[in-house]
Amino acid sequence: MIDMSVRIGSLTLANPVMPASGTFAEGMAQVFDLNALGALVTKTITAELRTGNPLPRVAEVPGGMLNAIGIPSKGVPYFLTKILPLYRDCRAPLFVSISAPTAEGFAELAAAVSVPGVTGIEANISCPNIEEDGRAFAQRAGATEAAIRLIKAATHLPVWAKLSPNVGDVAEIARAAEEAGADALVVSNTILAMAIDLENFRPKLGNTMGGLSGPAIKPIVLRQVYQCARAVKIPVIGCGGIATAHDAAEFMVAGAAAVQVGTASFINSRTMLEVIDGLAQFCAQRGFARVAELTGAIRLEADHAQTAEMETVA
Amino acid sequence: MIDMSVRIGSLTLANPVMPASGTFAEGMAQVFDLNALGALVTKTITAELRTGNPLPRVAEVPGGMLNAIGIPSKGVPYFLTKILPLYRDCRAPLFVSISAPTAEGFAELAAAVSVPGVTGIEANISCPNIEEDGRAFAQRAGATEAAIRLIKAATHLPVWAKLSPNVGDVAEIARAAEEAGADALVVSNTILAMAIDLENFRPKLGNTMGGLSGPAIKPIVLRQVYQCARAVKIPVIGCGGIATAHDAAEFMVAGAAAVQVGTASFINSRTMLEVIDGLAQFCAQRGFARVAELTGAIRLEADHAQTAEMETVA
Amino acid sequence: MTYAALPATPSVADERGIVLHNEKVNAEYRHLVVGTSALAATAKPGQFFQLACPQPPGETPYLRRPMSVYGADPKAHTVSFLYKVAGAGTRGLAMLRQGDRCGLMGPLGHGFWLDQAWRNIVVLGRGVGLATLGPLAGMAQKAGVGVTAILSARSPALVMSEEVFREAGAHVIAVTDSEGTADPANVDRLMRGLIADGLCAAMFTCGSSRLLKLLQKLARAHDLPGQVALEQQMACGLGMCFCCVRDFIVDGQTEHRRVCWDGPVFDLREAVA
Amino acid sequence: MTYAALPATPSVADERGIVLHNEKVNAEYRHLVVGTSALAATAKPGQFFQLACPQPPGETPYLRRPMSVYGADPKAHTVSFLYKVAGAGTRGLAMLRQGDRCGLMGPLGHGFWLDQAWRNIVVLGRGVGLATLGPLAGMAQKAGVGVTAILSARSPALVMSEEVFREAGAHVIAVTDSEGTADPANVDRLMRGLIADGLCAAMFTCGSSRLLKLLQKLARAHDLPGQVALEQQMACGLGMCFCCVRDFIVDGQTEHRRVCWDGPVFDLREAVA
Ligand SMILES: Cc1cc2nc3c(=O)[nH]c(=O)nc-3n(C[C@H](O)[C@H](O)[C@H](O)COP(=O)(O)OP(=O)(O)OC[C@H]3O[C@@H](n4cnc5c(N)ncnc54)[C@H](O)[C@@H]3O)c2cc1C
Ligand SMILES: Cc1cc2nc3c(=O)[nH]c(=O)nc-3n(C[C@H](O)[C@H](O)[C@H](O)COP(=O)(O)OP(=O)(O)OC[C@H]3O[C@@H](n4cnc5c(N)ncnc54)[C@H](O)[C@@H]3O)c2cc1C
Ligand SMILES: Cc1cc2nc3c(=O)[nH]c(=O)nc-3n(C[C@H](O)[C@H](O)[C@H](O)COP(=O)(O)O)c2cc1C
Ligand SMILES: Cc1cc2nc3c(=O)[nH]c(=O)nc-3n(C[C@H](O)[C@H](O)[C@H](O)COP(=O)(O)O)c2cc1C
Ligand code: FES
Ligand code: FES
Repeated sequence: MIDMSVRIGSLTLANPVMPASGTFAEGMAQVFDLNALGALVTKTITAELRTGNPLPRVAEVPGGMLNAIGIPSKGVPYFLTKILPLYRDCRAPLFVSISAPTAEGFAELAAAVSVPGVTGIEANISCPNIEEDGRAFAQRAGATEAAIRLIKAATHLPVWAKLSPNVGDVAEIARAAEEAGADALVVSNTILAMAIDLENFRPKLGNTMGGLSGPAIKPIVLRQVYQCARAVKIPVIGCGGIATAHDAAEFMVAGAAAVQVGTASFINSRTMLEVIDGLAQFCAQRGFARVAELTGAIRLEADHAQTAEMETVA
Repeated sequence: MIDMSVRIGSLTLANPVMPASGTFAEGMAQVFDLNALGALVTKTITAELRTGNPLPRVAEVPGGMLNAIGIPSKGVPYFLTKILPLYRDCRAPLFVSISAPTAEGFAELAAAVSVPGVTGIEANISCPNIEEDGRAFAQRAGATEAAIRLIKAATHLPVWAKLSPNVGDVAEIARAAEEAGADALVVSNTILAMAIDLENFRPKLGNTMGGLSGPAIKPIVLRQVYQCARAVKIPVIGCGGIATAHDAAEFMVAGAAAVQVGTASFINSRTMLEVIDGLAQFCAQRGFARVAELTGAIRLEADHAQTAEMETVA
Repeated sequence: MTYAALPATPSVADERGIVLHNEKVNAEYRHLVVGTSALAATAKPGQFFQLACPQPPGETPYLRRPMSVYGADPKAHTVSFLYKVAGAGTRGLAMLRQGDRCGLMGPLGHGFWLDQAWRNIVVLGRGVGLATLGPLAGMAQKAGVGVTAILSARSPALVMSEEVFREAGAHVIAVTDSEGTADPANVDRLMRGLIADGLCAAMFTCGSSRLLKLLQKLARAHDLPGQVALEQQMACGLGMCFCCVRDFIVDGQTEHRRVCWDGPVFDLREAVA
Repeated sequence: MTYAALPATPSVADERGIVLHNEKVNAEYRHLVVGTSALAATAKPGQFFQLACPQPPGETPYLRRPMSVYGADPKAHTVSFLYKVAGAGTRGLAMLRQGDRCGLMGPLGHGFWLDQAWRNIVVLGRGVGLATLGPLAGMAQKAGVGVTAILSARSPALVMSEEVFREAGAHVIAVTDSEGTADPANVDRLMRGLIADGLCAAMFTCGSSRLLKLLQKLARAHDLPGQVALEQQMACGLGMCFCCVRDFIVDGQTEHRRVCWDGPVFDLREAVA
């Protein structure tokens, strides 16, 4: 039997697989028992009520999809009284994804959701910071640090910082989040993108631009996970285009301690279960007793062959 | 007959389609007559001799490929005496892509290749700037401006600045390049990415990381073209994942005055010809007399329908 | 849909069924029958499935496509669909051959509901909306509720599901554009007649905003209940992604509801056409 | 390859051929025959094509795959290939059925060259390397050059292209692992015998670094010319991308050459095994 548990800071997860924020809700429990998952992560909530973006909110592109859902939110009381109780009997630890327009707003919201039943906070700092001209917190080391620092002061729960891929140097942001006390990083959110409908020359999303997710972004996010894992000591949770156990293994080998699955659950809602099974199988085949051994197992020693050995000789 | 010509600053191209640097060389003339193209762009050259990156230099990923060729270069005299003369009888204007480790280096190289037979310079500023800790010029507005300004001072030829997509705010870099006198922008280069071979836990590229190109990046680069086109007055040349006339039209509608085709030529070396034909056909079907009318034709007026009208009623 | 706690057992199957039949019904529509698990075959009228679509040459449908249950046989373990070939995804579906595997998830959402007190209901549908409404006739029959079905189409040849309604004992009125009987004024006249005759304890429709508006006016004027099955682009189908919202007016307030989760069948009067 | 100016007419076709035949030769190899344009069918021994590969289920080969010309008939307008099913791309090729379209670009690179002064040459190959070397026999026959072919394989059943060589009048020596005749020492002994007998004016090989090293040693010791067809991963196939470089030692200096453009056939002594 493979030991599938992984440690994320002070926390031990039964396995390294969990949903990505915004691609999971209680509806998934109609399909399978959520206790199978390593953790649960809610859709991002905000303190204020929000309706979200205009329609259409999603569009297909080769190898993935665009979304501009926005963050429809019914506020904190609704979350605490209607959503949270649903997970009362669930063993998988629950992380609440939060977002706010200011660092103080983040801290207040973190405090408000630090209640029994919540295991930790995922700070979705890819949202616009109204104090920095609408630029996302996660696009600036300073804003990242400020937000995470205030959140940490406002809650006793573990705090994961979810980074944005829309940056020139993700390692710099990763270090700022670590500096500020983040317990782990989630790398990363969707990549800002766009598509145009040539029937009517309109953007395919009501919001004009939106986030690209799915297999198309995997090589980009994998690179960012690798860069972050080398830049910080806290665990990195990989998220971006993971659809198979092999994808998950690649992220772990690049340095991820755990993974989140988003869009792939829309294509097959059992994807996370298949990734868990497949990771166990992969470990068994390769002689790893613990899935955690995959983390950072990338081999960088130079290959001494002069030229790649690729002769097709039987 | 559709008027296929487009203006890029002071220059008129016979049509808006040209190869992306590094995916074109004289070998393509074995397949078709290069005079069919709107312009030609050479592989990036450097002043110093370079061998390029270790093997393997390319890897496949779903929806595209990674490359870490590096910039093998035989230097300026080789270019001037062996390569440039090949294009002597070619009517398509030739742009020489250049790169250097310093802004001064860029300027010197620009001067060195400003010779008869060369129509203009494409400054590949996505390369590391040794004066800024190896960060690419195009990742910093200041470095971008400095490089382009010196290049402009060193040559009388039009200068196109080729931006990097690996930035948080591409519009800022676009404005810096415009400010410095760039005659057009090329948006953009490959997106930094990575893949790991799970057989041996080694990176699939000899250089560990490399650039993602091909259809997978199209929605991301399209967004950057849109952002740049709104940020500057100089023409924007779109480049990233274009494989069909529809892709090219989407880029033009988003704001591109012309397009470059890279990876798609590896899959079908006649892609550029098909894009040119397809664009003419698209214009004819939609009643555009000139392909240039597509540029920036995106419609952003709000859709007044409450919900997208998508009933499947016959 | 709301829970008090998470469901203890799965109510939705996500599986690879086996294609038993996928043939043209007429120039535009196809009938797909899939062998499924027992769970999937419990689907009720008005519920839907998310279908994975094979890739037609040169196209890459990525998301699954929502399709109403056209029939479900809990004994034979089959679910069937009636679909119109519209774009990349449905072109992909049309490629499925008997014996092929077909990814599907369902049953999803909640379907039509019937009040035992209703003696006779009216179903008004057009085009592929009838795929959704067809099974309602059988459901009403079982519940002892009479059905008058007004089936609208471009031409008589395109009137679909007539058999399904007739076999379930419904009284069918076909109206067509080509015969000039499908115009709103005539449908309105027919509806008013049925209401006057006491044959319309509730009204049901699907899809078309034109028909929805027409019925909403009548329902308000005569204070009659009604239900509408709505459509919206979907990604997850499980109420998770919020891409499928539409506007509803509830107690004078506009609010968003998820078609996949809060519907796809909604109160006729709350929907915004 | 270098030009003085751009070529005035195309020498490479990039087209969709039609599959005439794609069948197993033995457990690992397949023989593909494609109907092409007249230009594609001018391919010479040692040249290659870039083949577009259909996508096997769940796999996405993206780049085209390089394959040597196994035969080309300029009259019938066909080109054929002998390939080993190795990974995603060749698994895709194996899916091609008679009548399917098959994207291909070629002929590419430059092939083998023969000196009229050579009376007899030796061809040493193993496995699918023989796909590349096979056509050389016919070329030699036409040029009036005798050929001795040492064909190496794991077992007698896997010795391929024997017929091709024999039909072209070559003297064939088959060596196999299973019979213990394919070891380097024996091949070396056979080669020395041929050299001593004056039957090796030049030597030719392909692929395997083991065989390449063996021949390089002999070529240096006996100051004999030779050629080797090399392999490397390719993207463009037209000398544009520089992904297919290998090391060569020229006048004591190591330098990179592009297999697709400067080869794939190179001077035996300059190649680095
Ligand atoms: C609950 C529900 C039940 C449905 N039942 C049926 C049915 O029984 N028979 C039938 O033929 N059709 C039905 N539809 C509509 C069907 O889902 C669309 O026709 C189909 O998704 C079109 O996909 P496409 O790729 O062929 O078209 P495209 O236009 O290429 O699709 C592009 C995108 O828009 C979405 N889309 C396009 N049209 C619709 C639509 N009308 N509703 C929702 N999403 C749409 C697609 O899912 C896809 O994401 C139903 C829709 C819903 C929401
Ligand atoms: C000039 C030339 C001629 C060739 N002629 C033949 C032939 O006649 N018959 C034959 O069976 N094979 C031949 N090969 C090898 C053939 O190209 C590879 O077997 C094939 O590319 C493998 O692709 P794959 O997707 O099946 O394998 P994978 O291992 O999945 O391929 C992954 C990547 O590596 C590349 N690659 C893998 N092996 C090789 C290789 N040996 N050479 C070059 N690239 C490789 C692929 O092209 C692809 O880009 C030739 C190679 C070259 C360069
Ligand atoms: C429909 C949709 C909604 C999303 N909503 C959120 C969100 O509310 N908060 C958040 O942090 N990320 C959100 N994301 C981003 C995902 O959590 C994830 O970071 C991203 O999709 C990349 O992973 P994937 O390729 O596996 O989907 C959303 C993604 C999608 C597709
Ligand atoms: C093999 C390869 C080599 C490249 N070399 C260069 C180069 O030398 N200079 C440069 O500016 N861009 C280079 N690029 C980037 C392309 O010019 C182009 O910006 C990028 O590939 C995106 O376009 P595409 O998706 O159409 O390929 C290279 C791309 C590839 C795939
Ligand atoms: S489709 Fe995801 S919420 Fe309805
Ligand atoms: S494959 Fe591109 S240079 Fe050889």
